Amino acid sequence: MQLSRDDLLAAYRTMRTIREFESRVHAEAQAGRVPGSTHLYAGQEAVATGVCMALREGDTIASTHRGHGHCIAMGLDVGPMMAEILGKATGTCKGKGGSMHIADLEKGMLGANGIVGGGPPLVCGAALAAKTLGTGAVSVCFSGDGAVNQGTTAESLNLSMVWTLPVIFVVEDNGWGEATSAEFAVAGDIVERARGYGMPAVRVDGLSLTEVHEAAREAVGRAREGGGPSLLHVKTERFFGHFNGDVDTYRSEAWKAEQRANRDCILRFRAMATEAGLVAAEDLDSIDREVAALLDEAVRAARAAPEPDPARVLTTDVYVSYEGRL
Amino acid sequence: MQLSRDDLLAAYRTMRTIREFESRVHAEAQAGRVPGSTHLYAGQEAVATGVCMALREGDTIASTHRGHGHCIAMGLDVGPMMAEILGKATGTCKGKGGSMHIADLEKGMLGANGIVGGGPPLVCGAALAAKTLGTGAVSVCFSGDGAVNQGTTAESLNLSMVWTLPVIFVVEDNGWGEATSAEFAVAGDIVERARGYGMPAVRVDGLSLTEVHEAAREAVGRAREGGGPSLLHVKTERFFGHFNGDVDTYRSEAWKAEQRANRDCILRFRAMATEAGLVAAEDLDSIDREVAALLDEAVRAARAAPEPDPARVLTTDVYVSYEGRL
Amino acid sequence: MPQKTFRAALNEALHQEMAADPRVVIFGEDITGGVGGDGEADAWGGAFGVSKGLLAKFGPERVLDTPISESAFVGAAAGAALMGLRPVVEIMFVDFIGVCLDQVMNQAAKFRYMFGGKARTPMVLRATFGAGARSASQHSQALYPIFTHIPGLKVVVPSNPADAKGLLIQAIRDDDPVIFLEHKMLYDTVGEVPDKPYVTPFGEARVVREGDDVTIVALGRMVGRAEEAARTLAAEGIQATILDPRTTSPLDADTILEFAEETGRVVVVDEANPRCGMAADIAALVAEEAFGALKAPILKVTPPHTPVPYAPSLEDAYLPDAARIAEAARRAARYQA
Amino acid sequence: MPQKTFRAALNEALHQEMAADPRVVIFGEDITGGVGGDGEADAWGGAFGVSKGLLAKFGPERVLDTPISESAFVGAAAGAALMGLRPVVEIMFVDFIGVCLDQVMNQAAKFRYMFGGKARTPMVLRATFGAGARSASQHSQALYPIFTHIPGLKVVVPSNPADAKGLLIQAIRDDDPVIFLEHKMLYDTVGEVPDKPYVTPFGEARVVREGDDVTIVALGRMVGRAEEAARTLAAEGIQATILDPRTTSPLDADTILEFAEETGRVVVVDEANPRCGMAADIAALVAEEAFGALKAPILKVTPPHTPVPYAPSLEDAYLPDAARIAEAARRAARYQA
Ligand SMILES: Cc1ncc(C[n+]2csc(CCOP(=O)(O)OP(=O)(O)O)c2C)c(N)n1
Ligand SMILES: Cc1ncc(C[n+]2csc(CCOP(=O)(O)OP(=O)(O)O)c2C)c(N)n1
Ligand SMILES: [Mg+2]
Ligand SMILES: [Mg+2]
Repeated sequence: MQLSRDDLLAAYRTMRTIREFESRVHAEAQAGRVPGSTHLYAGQEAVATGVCMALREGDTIASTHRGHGHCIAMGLDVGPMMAEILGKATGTCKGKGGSMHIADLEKGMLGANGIVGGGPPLVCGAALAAKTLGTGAVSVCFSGDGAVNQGTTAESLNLSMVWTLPVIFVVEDNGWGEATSAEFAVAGDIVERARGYGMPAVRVDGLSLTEVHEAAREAVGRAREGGGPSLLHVKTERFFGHFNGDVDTYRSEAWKAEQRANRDCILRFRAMATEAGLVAAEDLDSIDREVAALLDEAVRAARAAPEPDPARVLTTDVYVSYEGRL
Repeated sequence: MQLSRDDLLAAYRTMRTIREFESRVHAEAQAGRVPGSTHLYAGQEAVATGVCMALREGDTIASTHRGHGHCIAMGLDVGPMMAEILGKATGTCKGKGGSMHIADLEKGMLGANGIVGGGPPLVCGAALAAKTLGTGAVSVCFSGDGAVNQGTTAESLNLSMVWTLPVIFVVEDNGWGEATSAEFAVAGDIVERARGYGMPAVRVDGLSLTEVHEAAREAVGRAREGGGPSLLHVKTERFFGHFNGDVDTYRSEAWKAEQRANRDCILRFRAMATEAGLVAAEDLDSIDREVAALLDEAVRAARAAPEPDPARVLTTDVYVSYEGRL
Repeated sequence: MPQKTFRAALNEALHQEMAADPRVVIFGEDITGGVGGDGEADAWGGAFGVSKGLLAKFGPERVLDTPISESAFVGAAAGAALMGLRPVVEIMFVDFIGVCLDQVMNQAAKFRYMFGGKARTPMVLRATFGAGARSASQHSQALYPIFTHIPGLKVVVPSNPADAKGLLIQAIRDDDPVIFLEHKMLYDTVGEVPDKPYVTPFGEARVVREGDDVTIVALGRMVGRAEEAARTLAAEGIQATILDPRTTSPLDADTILEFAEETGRVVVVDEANPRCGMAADIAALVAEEAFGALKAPILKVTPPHTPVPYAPSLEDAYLPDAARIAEAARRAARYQA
Repeated sequence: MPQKTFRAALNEALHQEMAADPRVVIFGEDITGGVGGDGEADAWGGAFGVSKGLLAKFGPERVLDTPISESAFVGAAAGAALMGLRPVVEIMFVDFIGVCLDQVMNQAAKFRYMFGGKARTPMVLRATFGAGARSASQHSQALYPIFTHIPGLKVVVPSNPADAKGLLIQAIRDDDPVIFLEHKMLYDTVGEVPDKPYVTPFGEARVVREGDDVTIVALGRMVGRAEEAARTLAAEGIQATILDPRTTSPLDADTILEFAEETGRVVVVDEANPRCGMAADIAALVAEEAFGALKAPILKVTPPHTPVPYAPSLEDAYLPDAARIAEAARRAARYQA
């Protein structure tokens, strides 16, 4: 199914927003304004964008430590996100969570997650809720090539098959789990692993927004109709080091330069969409400007926002109710 | 490779010893003399026997809650085993472990294990030790069809491939994990799961001692030569309920009768070996009598043995050394 | 009032709450049992029979068997709770928490705080615990100190059938993640249990008996043993108060402190291992906040710092019994500065 | 004596023990880093650089990277230890214990007991712990109370570079499973560290300073904060003893009780959460065994019963600091019955 011009523009806006968000976070971190660690999604934009375009209201996702892109693709506001990362009271999580725990349940975003492999069980539950309550919703688990070796992933593949859950496992294979390559750490083949559970699984080019979207659309459709889970093994690229403090010396400078030049999903999208005459370069340029302005404001507001007041909020939000001491 | 007559007689003796041991444990349990739970191995004898015949001194195995058969196949003495199950001071573990924790490291038996999926990581370590120390030993992990859904199994399949470890995963598929059938709980195919990790894997008829042995011999040989891990998916039969208190109503009486009549690995072995003229029925019968006598004595001694004395041993064996209070 | 077993009380609570609220679902290994066989359906109704009969009433959409994958299905409970269900998930023995602690400790327990108060995770994790069944080291632990240590969890340890029912109903209706621990040696104990649904609030200790000479705080199966000890002591002229906190988190500090101050002598009995355990937790509370009223050392009665042994002779010696409790209470009551 | 960082002291201990004993192997995620890339080998040397340089010295057979599979490789350490290696295994953050606790709690810790004394499991599990790095709820926990609770484990929490080295060497030479916890905020702290290998024994508290008015027991990073508090107090005329237990299991009860009796006033400072934590554990010990000498309530200084927050303002308030410690010590020292 061909994406409409509006779809393409919306997809581009999402990808561009993620890229711009991450470059601003990177700059804030370099300037010492990010208190904790962040893991940047730059390079992988087509994955979150292509997948989440296939979702509708009520659908849910579980994310990872590298969650900003998933948040933005699910429609979270970049202002509070930036404030959260800067540890401010106006943040998405009031400054309590930080980069690795941004969540917005109302938007179906069940949280970034600091535990590798933390998400797969959660989507099984979200999908079970959808099934039990008959909402017709599906749940998507984003996780990395590193996370496929965590036992929770294997257990969840099996459980989702046994319970015929409306789940889509999206494995974003950026080739690295921290400083360890997937080539070393992942024995066999991720698609074959899923098929070992009898699960439909395909390999997808994560540099192609349309290919990602098409694969996601098919898997989401199957899940929504009661056809059970699927897995997408998406090859993608991580542009920055693993986290903001990673000097990333395990990949050569030449390799990284080549990656940026030739394996940038946003450049590919621009080329594809403009060369095919689907959208005009100026339209994309104007989106770029709008996104830059949006992020200017997000950063400005986040920097200006107050820190949370411990006297007021240190011990709130632990429980809904608690007849004991905190 | 054809098994010699001596091998066949030894195999038969092992299988018969296991069967007899389990029927004695069953009787002791029925009579209220087994303090805790036991999980009987009856019906699966060809698996432990066929696999462990392929091992040599220095090789190791990890076992499960259903461990008596593995212990006997590794050469543990039935006397102390029976005493252990009866909770006596003369037991293999001085009465501290019970049925689910019988171990004998000197015989390469790393322990029965009360945790489903507890064993797979342990064999990775035993195999790593063999590899690092250059002993040429291999390590076998026995586990059930239920255990394949535990995350530790998946992680260990991958780790053993990544580290090229001399490990053999033997999945004893008796069709049930407690009262839940493998048909329900195991999505996909166990052999395909292993292949998803790039691991050699075969399906094996667990009612055939020779087929089990042949498959094990091949896998052990490959492991010993540095060829890395393998998985054997062995179809077998559990004759008793899951544990001594299980009324086993989820399988019909007709089904169980048919199982005992037609799917008994010991009966099959007798038929195969005698019909092919490899051994004489009388030889087998005399083994039966010797085994019965052995077990008579084991039960007698175990019943007569003293309970462990708490004043002396309750707090020993926690640590090798401890400058603190127990 | 009708007499019911601890098991029946729990079963009734599950039936009533599932009937009352369609969002309540239950799952775990063999929670029905028999799936895929040609024999009886719901053959087990849970390894200890607590969920028996739910399948027939509420169907396989709300009563689900699982593979042996505790991380996946306990995490699924957390995810389902976030999205509007009220799952009651069972791990057969609390000892198995080792394979799935992350989903409890880092996920369910922390969602609300990490997400700035936006999440509710109304799940109940049920598990059996405790020694006495000759189940050896990996099937006999108490482990509630671990859960009690973790902020974001509530932890329930009922000691009798009536509390079991009321506390389980409260757990299911509660909007926070609750660890609900059932002592396997209590399942067959009998007590008065009202038929109707009712809640027993969290964080309210039960005053089991009152006496002026010494305050004994005990949990779970140890409550009964403390009562036994108190009868012995009474015959000797020592009157003991017994408090059963019922929930270790929240803990009813006020009631404990009140009676600690009244008697000035405190004994804490706990089946968990001693180091960083509940006995230490309660003793430390008293030592900080009721110090001025104390007339004697705060004594702890616990198992030793060892795993649970298998042999009956050893396991019996491992567990605190009425004699040891009475002896500690005597020492506390008679202590002279 | 040479000055070294906490990190360098640990690195030196690993180098020396690996050189001394071919059975010592080390593994974990990114323990070298760079496997499979076209850049630098041993690029990370562990997420915090503690294992840097081991690969070049001891080769990939003894210095192994792993997939992200903590259960498998922590369990592998246990299995390897049973079979004659002395593995040092790293889980980057102790918070990750949730995905692999079983292999520690039910396997490594219990082998010896369950097997009737036949097993030795000489493994070391290294992990970072602690708050202060703005790492939020899932990367900042202390969690040693959980390990301390479990019989069969030894638990080490060094507070300074010299102890870090001596305790790590002891851990590697020790025949029992050891949990070795490194506070991530201490890696860059500097202290005198002898060049030669040496062991710091387990179960021997360090007397950091002596003073007659109050005894402060503190662990890990809290030792430095207690020292800061003691300086403030000294200026006010209150002289504090500071004890650093160094290992929580075994715990040097004798030294703690000795000083508790001497001063009669005790404050316990702990970075772990308060419920069933180390502060409670130590306070309960004192309340039972030094009661007769106590002149004041035993005060605990800990974080609140909440997860670790992200924002610096909140995290700073979460952690006990010198001011809170000093205030507690003042209260204890001045308390009049
Ligand atoms: C259980 C657990 N183990 C280890 C880590 C440390 N860690 C954080 S991210 C990461 C790598 C994850 O790799 P991958 O899944 O490929 O995701 P990517 O970083 O490439 O997006 C590791 C090892 C963790 N957070 N949780
Ligand atoms: C982690 C864990 N979960 C659950 C159990 C309870 N349990 C004991 S045996 C068993 C079934 C195991 O099935 P399988 O692996 O097929 O072995 P079998 O009993 O058939 O030999 C279960 C669920 C356990 N011991 N450990
Ligand atoms: Mg990756
Ligand atoms: Mg089975």
